[in-house]
Amino acid sequence: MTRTAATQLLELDNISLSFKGVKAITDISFSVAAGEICALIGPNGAGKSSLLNIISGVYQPQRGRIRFDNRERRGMRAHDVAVRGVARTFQNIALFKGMSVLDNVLTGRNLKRRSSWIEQALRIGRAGREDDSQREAAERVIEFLHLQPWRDAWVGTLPYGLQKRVELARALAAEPRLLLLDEPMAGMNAEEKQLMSRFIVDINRELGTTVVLIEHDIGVVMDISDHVVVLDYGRKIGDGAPDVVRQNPEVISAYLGTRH
Amino acid sequence: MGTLTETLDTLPHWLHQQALEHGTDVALRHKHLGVWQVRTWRQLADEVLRLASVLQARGFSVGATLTIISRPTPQAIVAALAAQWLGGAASLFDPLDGVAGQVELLGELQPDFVLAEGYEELSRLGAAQVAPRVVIYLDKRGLSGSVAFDQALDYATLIEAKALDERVPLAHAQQTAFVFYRRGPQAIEQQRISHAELLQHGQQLVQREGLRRQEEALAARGFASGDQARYLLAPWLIAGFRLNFPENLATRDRDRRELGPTLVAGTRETYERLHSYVLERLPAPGDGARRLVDWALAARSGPLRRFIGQWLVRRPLRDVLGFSRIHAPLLVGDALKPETQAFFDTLGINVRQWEGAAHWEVPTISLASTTHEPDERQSQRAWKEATT
Amino acid sequence: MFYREAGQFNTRYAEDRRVFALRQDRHGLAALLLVAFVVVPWLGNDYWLSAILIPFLVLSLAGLGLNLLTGYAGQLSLGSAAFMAVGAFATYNLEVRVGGLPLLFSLALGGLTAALVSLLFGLPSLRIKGFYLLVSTLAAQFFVTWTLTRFGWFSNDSASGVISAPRLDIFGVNLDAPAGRYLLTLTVVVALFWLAKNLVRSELGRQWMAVRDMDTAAAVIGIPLAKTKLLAFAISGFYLGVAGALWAFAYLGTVEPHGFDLNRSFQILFIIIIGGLGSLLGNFLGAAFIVLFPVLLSNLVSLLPGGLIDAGQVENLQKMFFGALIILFLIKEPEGLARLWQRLRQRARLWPLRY
Amino acid sequence: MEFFFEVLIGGLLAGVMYALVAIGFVLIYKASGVFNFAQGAMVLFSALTFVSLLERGVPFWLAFLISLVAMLLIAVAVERVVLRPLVNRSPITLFMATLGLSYVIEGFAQALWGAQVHGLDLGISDEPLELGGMLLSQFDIFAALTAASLVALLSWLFNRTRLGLALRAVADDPLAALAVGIRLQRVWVVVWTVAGFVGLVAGLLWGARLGVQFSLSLVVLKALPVLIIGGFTSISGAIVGGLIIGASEKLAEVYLGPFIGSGIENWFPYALALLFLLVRPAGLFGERAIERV
Repeated sequence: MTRTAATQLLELDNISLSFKGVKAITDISFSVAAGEICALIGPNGAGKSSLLNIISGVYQPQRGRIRFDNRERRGMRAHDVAVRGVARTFQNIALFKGMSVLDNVLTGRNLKRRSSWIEQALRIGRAGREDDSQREAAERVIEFLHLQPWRDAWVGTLPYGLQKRVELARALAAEPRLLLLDEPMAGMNAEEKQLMSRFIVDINRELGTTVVLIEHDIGVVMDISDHVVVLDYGRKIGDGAPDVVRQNPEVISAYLGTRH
Repeated sequence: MGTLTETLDTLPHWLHQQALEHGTDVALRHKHLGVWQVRTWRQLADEVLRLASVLQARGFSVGATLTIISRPTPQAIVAALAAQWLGGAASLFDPLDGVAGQVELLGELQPDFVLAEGYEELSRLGAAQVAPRVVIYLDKRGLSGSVAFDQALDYATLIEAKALDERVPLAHAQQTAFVFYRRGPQAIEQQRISHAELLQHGQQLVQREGLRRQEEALAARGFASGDQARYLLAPWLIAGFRLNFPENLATRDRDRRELGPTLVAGTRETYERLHSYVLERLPAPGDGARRLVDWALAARSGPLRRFIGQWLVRRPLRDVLGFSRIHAPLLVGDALKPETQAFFDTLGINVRQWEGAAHWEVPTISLASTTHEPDERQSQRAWKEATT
Repeated sequence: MFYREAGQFNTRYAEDRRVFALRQDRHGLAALLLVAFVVVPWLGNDYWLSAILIPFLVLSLAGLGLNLLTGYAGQLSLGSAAFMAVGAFATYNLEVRVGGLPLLFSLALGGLTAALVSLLFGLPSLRIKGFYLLVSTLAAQFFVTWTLTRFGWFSNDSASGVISAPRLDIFGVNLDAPAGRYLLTLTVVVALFWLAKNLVRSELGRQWMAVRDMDTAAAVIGIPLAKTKLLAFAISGFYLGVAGALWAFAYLGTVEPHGFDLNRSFQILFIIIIGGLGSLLGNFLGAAFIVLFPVLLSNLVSLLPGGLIDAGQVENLQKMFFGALIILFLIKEPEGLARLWQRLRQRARLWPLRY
Repeated sequence: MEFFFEVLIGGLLAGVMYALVAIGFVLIYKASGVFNFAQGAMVLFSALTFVSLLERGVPFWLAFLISLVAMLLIAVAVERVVLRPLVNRSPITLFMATLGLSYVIEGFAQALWGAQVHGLDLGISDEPLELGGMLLSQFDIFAALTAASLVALLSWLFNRTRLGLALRAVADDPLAALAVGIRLQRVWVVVWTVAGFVGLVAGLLWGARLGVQFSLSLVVLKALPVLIIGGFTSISGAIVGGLIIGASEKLAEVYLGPFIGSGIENWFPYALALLFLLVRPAGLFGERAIERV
């Protein structure tokens, strides 16, 4: 769909965050163009996850402005952010362990429901029809990520790699405009990574979803992303196209430096 | 439509017939998006005609060949029937076969009309440096961006087209319906099956197995063999039963159990896979439950024992395999290993073999010479004239 | 091995959504309902009806009420009995003060009152989690019983706050006989379980479980935590309220606030622990266990040579047994009897294969 | 005015008792992250054992010692049968387990020693004592002193001994503690025993007041709001909380009772605790953890 990098979908402006005085992020600004894959990289503790948490409204920054889709966004809670079309996955899988894969994916679509809980409880009105449409949409996501064999499996029982994929499916089910992936390939072996990055690219290309991801595997990052932002100690030390960033001396030192 | 009086001597004619007489009956089911999606005979025929009109518009004419590289899907069937409707032939390639060999074959055949399932299959075409006139894909995953296939057509949008005008198939009994290729010892070999031959074998099967409209047939593995066409497709069109496709290979066992097919046309591998599937899932040897199972499955035993075994083990086991309704378990091609045969016998499933009637020949004109001629596009047609 | 699944496949999502996807299960359920509605009241004697079956049904319903809140929405509560009390007294007052209110109607209103009270005590859950929430529910427990005993108005100024059942009439049919009370209870319970089944499989049910399993993630995918939790409290309160009313009028006949003390709350918590958190069937299994176990135990004791265990000790024994059992279940089978049943069923569906 | 102070002081002294029970909670919660609902049952059991022995003519100190041993045995049993199998399960699960445990202990205690009320005389006369124009019960003062010395003892135990070090390590970070070779199980046993000891003392003081009987196990219900106010992890918090609850409930009973009806002290503490929660969701002294995702 849209590969025109003209419009900025997400703009961060001097964001700062600290826990009990400890600075996690010091005024970071960067912007993500609509339809691109943007990677946040940096050594552990560089503040990547915190940044993602701010974008998805889990944390509230002490200072700075966030513009999403050209609209100012101040003091927004996770729920409102989701309503605006942002979905995410978590660094250590945050699936609903007590539910089946299908139910997890369906839950990802909860914002798409129109019928009230009473209609659903009494099975009247649009509830039934809506169940069908929701199910079909969920099934399309399941198909897209090749999860059919595990549709009814209990997510708690699935191997790690699959759980990651289910979590991606849950996020994707919300039909987000911006998809935040916190280390989607952490702890995966080579071919799992290969598969996952293939999925991410497909999502970006086929569905035109803008993706912001955190990843440690530089190879993968350089491979799939259009735009890389490098963090170190909560500051931004690099921002640009992969091969540009690769040349950046600060980045090199941060990576080849002793702490990694 | 006066065509009803016409003799039913090709597959498309049978399709036409079924659509006219039993239009609302179920023709195909495909486990897709979590449920078994249904196509009636009328819908099927309609889809065939739409695709046919597209093919025709793009120059597919009598005697042409549509190369189909796809796992068994309704679309693949539709495509084959559409090609045949226009008096052409369908050439089936199973994506599960070795890539290298297939690339080589494709390279030599230089097909003009191709239906490929998805990215994988299309990239094989690319590897074979084939530049077909028409390429149709089913699944556009990962295609956009890859420049090579810009002109490839999306099946889903194609069948929006209006149906073909002439409602009567252009096919004739003696025309080739299916053609299969393999690399023989010296040159590539081909197997061409005419409508007449298919229908004749199909008829025999239908009569001897007493197949009726209520049959539920499961097509799990590819049609990459002529025997599948003989013993599954032709009977399906003749008897007008239902052809069912599992969601994908990973789910086929669950799907088979849900469906409970009454007709299975499997190869040796199909049945031996099932046998080992059971063996690895039975209770561990020495386990009490296992002893009961073995006791019940023992070959020769008294009536009481057979009765108990039947209800405690054999019946449930058949059900778990999805075979509780089976009455035509067919084996096409090579015979089973004795132990596998014995296993199914004890379950009361008598697997019947239909010896493959395939005869392979080396085409009179070798392609190797013409392949790199400037007019290689002509190769296939030229070669067809030589053989028919 | 009793199943014959081949050929049972779905071509529409509606079919795929059914709870009892297999024909055999549907037939089984139909048979069960037939027995429960026709055979039992026809053959069952008064003792079984009024001393075993009615309390069993009511406790299942109460268990369900708590299970919706704790098992599905993950909000621990020790105040169940309080909401039962509210339901009972509200229904009573409606019957006494509002003339000619149909019984079922006042039952429902009683439930709604309990729902409101439950909602009120659920409010803190927006701010606090886990153990801290116990305070709120325990506050409900003590405050409600206190209020009901303290102010005579609630018990229509009867001595020591005892209230007694109104005439149980539905459409002029009198249900005061054991069979009648049994059928009344059964009908209400079946209806409410059907409703609960729809609920837990609806979006709301999934949202409850999401909040239970991982509330941060739930918020991030757009689930309104506050609304979800409060609905859990309210609906749970409704179920407990109706259960309370049935307990008072269909089972006991007369009841005082202290019939709904902390121990009742524990009893209901035990029902869902033993039966299975987050399972509808579990409520029945747990309730059956809680009701039958004491009967069984006392019978066993009476079988023993006289004087070996005197009657006074039986109660203590029961307590110890229950306590030990809870611990055992939490260790061995945290998902309760329902899970055991599930495994058995799964095994039967795959027999003779293992997986 | 004096009357007010009498009520206040009386309340504070009652609060001391609550604090004693709450301290038992805190110890166990810190060491094993278990919210021990069975604390009340332990109070009942220890006191019941003690009196019953006393009644059977066992000398005071011996009875005290035996009761302590009994608590040790319980601690060992709990660690073996409950804590170890349930290790790293959800806190709620552990809580429910202790709920079951309280049933077992109560049932056992009554099966063993019977359900009747035992009087207990610790030989402290209960004449009121004139202090600064106010009448204070000697016994209450004695109780307060005992509590104070107990707290002193505990704080010494935890701040000056290796055991205390281990305990604090475990409370801080169980895994790290394991890593440096602290044997969790042993720490647990010790802590549960100490909690039992605290329970015993509390049980004796309560028992001497109200007689040793089943209702003792219900003080746990008073300890809960105390903990909420004081925070689950702080001993000083438990004491402050206890005093607050004790004082406020007495004052409420005396000054609010006439208006909204008597007997409010069995729910008032909860109302108070709730108020605290809404203002300060982790209690006065509790630590609020940052949610990591």
